[in-house]
Amino acid sequence: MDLLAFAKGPALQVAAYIFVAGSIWRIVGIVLLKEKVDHSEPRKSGGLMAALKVIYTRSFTASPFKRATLYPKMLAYVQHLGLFAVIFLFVPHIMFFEGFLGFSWPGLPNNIIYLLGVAAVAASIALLVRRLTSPVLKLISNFDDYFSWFVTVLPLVTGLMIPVRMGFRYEDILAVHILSVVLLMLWFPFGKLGHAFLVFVTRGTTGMVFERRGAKT
Amino acid sequence: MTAQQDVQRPAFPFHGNVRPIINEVLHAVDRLLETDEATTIDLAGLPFGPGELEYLEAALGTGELSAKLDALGTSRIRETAFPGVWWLEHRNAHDEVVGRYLEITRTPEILSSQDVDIIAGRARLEDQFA
Amino acid sequence: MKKRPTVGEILQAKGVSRRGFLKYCATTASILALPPSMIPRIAEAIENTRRPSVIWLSFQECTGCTESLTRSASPTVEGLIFDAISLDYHHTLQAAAGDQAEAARHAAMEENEGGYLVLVDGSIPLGNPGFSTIAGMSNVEMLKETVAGAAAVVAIGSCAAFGGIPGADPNPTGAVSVMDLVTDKPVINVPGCPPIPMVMTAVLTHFLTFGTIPDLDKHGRPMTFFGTTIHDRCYRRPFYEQGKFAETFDDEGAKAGWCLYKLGCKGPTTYNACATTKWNSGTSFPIEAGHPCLGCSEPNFWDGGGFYEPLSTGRFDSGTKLAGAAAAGVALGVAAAAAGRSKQAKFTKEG
Amino acid sequence: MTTVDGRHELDREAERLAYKPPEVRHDKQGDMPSEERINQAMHHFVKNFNTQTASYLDGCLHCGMCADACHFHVRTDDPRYTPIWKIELFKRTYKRQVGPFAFFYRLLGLKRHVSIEDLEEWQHLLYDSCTVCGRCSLVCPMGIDIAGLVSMARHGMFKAGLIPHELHEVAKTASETGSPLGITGDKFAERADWMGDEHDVEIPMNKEQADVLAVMSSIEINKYPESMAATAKILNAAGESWTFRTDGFEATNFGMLSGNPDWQKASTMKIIDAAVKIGAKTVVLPECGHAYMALRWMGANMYGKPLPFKVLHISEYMADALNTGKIKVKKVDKSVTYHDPCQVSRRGGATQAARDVIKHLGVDFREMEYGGDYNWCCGGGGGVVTIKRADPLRHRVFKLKMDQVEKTEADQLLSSCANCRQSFDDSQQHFNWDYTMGSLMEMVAENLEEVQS
Repeated sequence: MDLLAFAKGPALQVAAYIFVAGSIWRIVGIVLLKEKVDHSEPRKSGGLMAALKVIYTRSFTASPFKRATLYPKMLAYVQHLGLFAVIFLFVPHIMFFEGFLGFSWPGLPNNIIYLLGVAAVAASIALLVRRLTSPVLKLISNFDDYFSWFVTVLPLVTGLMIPVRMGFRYEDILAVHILSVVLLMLWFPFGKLGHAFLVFVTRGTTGMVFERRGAKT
Repeated sequence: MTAQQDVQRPAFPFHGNVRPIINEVLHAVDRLLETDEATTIDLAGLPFGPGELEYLEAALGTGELSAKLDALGTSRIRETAFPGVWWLEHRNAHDEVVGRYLEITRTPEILSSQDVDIIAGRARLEDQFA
Repeated sequence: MKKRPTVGEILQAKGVSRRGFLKYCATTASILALPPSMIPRIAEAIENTRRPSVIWLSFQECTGCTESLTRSASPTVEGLIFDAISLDYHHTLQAAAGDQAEAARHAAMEENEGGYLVLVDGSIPLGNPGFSTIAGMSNVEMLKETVAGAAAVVAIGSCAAFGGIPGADPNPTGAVSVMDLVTDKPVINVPGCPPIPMVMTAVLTHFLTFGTIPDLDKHGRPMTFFGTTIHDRCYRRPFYEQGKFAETFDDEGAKAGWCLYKLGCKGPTTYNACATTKWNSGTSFPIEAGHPCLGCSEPNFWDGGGFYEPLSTGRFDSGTKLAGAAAAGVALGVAAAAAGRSKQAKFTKEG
Repeated sequence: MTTVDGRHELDREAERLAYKPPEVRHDKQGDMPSEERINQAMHHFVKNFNTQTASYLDGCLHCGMCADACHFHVRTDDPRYTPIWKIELFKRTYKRQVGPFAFFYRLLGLKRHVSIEDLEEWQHLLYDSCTVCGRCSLVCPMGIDIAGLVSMARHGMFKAGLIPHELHEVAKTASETGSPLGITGDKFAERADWMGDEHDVEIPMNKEQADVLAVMSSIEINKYPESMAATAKILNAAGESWTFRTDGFEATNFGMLSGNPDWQKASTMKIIDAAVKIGAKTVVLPECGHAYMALRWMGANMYGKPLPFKVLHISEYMADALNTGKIKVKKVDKSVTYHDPCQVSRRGGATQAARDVIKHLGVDFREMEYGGDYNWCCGGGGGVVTIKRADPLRHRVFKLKMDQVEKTEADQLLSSCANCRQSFDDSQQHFNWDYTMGSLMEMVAENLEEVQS
């Protein structure tokens, strides 16, 4: 079996199992801890709407913090939107998803995807530089932060190398790209990348708790 | 619109493979003017969509000079409407195209008489009138 | 060894002018995909290289490769046989038959000991020698015997190069490729189902022009023809970049000649010269005819996934096993939460 | 710069990046061995891990943006004051003990066990440099309520006997005497009596039946006793059937601030019991921020069921009374700015109440830049004002508040929290500042008008 067949077959398959099992493991492990019951008289109804509200509103920065967080926020937007476009709007990726979802959606022209991918890599590098230089980030960062960065940027870089090639063979680069995604999927549920699904839980929880109080969310 | 119709009514650039060749020709012409260096572009190694090669040939047009060579099949050598840009087409004995080139030069090398042939020709000429 | 004439001598003998010779060299350069600046080197080589003897062995094959070879326009197969090489043994093309044919093979081997080329099409069965024999000799024996005195071996077609259809799962005859058996001689793979005629003749031309083995890629294929992917040289590539794809074989995109990636085109992972050399004397190639590339010149292309399955499709069984993984995740999550809660209970009791 | 503003601290030596906090004293209570302290800390960290805290502790991205919201970090640039870093030990314990992958963290030793040195260092971070103001909770892109986590992390610190001495003493006094300042029921009644005489207002005490139970903060009783009179004037003017109770007068909750849930519950239960005893329909909380958090939002959870009465902060009560016409106030010809107590506004949800009251006062109201929910904390909340060793840091941080107030150029600075008022007064003295913190309630009480019936 060549590398590409290994990457597309068993590697991806095992990664998918671990990705699914790990993600559910993490969510269930959190959700089934004891529940905090709040007997206080609510000022406003919290509930699901409050959760949804904050899930949406926290995507934007409150005005008092805009100036201080502008730089990292901008980078994070570029990184996240870039990643979103690259992962979900690149046609070969859509075909990949269609392979097991059974449906597809329109994608963006590859040229635009390459551009967004490069932007996402650039933003990621800028964020890493910030993490390596800011005293706050230097202090609070741990292995997870750096490794998660690595496994996120690796598929971006290997993916962008496919059209550029740089002397490598297409199927080899493609195999390395898929293997880098495999690495990402293996790490995803266990490290901080889990924020991709935890964000709904944390924002939602805060929304429900604070909206109930009528407090600022 | 079908691909077939495309061929009949080529809209430039329909697959985008012609433009880069024109650029290369332009650079080659500059080189010819500046350093007298000739360039040969082998069209066999370049990707063409349906009708693109025909379009390129038509677009370059026919200039003042054209020649026909009979050696191992026919070859046609003609200057395009753009002086210095030559279109060469080699065919084999079955009249199948075996090579297409754009030569950017003052005179394609193949038009010149070759020493070996000149010497042989001279000998034949002498023999004939001996 | 009998001294064979050089190609230059043959052309001269036929009264071809120097100008014709230059044309011949130019087209040769074109065939070999060498830059026109290489023409003088080619001219020099052609004037000095002698016509080699070629033995063509056919094993588990369909003769498609030979059929393809006979469509070569430059050089034509006749031109090749009469001018450039001495084809001393080929089941389909030779006039001799039976013992005569085998005698010709032996004669060629003896006369050109150490200098002849062996061309092979078809894969070699290792399961039972009786699966494929010639003149009562098993394929593997004949290959070994013939290759022993050869200068190099050219595996023509995907069967000879990689096992091909006979070697596809479940491989009932135990078919293997030439490379699998010949390890002490240079093996040039010219895969394809069939290979492009011009590529086959070009590989021979290279050998007889330079007398050397061309640069090969990791699958033993000449880099000149198998150095770039179909995708890289495809005239529909701009559509790929623009995100214009045919979704079905009869939609507007297909009619407009858009990229066939979504229909399963294997162009990006297929190394071959189809996109530029094309077929039928440069008329067209599968993608130009509206069909995705199948990747026929790649190893294991029969077992490498569906022809119409997009390249980026992952190859894993979905559904039940994934649901199993999800269930395992739930179980682990429940266990983790239970462990956490019991720890809390214990700590609460301990105060 | 040519002029030096004498009111402000001169910071020539302490460059922001090079700022080193003064040598920190590590306080210890009791004589437990270190092992036992670690064990206690861990146990009481672990008790707090529920679905909500777990998702918060699991969700942090280490983006560091909370640092930009924290007054302690903004003023010092000391990375250790990054809010999420303050709960690092709490987080580490979660990952090691209870998180979904705790097994692996322990097995592979990925998260170090908390050490006694860690705990000592974090005493400074969890107490001296966090007012639980919750500003960081609003900047967090993951929506993590960091302030809430700090409160919970304090539980472990308390049980380990590793909290600042002063705070421990105050909390202990509160648990022993019912008041952090040692004010007994009798002393309270005596003070109420005196204030009643002084301000010529009837102050009902220990009525057996009343609709409204009013409670006070010890800081007010001790330092701002006029508040008692003001409370009485307002409740009288509104025609309430109300009373103070000597068995439930203390609104502050140092059990909560110090991190002792048992003491927190005891303090809360006194008010609840008194209110239940007299059949109160409403408990009116004084001008105190954390009292609001303790009773309004945490009270029912201490009680274990919904409270049988409503809980209102005095600003909420006044807003309600003014809006419904139960009381009326004269217009006040002044420009006023308002400092929001974090626990009432940002974290309590009663931001609008004070503004309603101010509107009725008809003053020229000047909202601070990013006032209301994004207000800078006074720097003294969360028990910080009691910690003497934290004074230099607190003063340093107060500079933000001063700038915020001064920008409004208002005549009068008001708030509705005695704890804020106390830390404003202290900082005013320290900086020789112009602004004196006033009480919103007192302003209302001073300008009450007869209601035409």
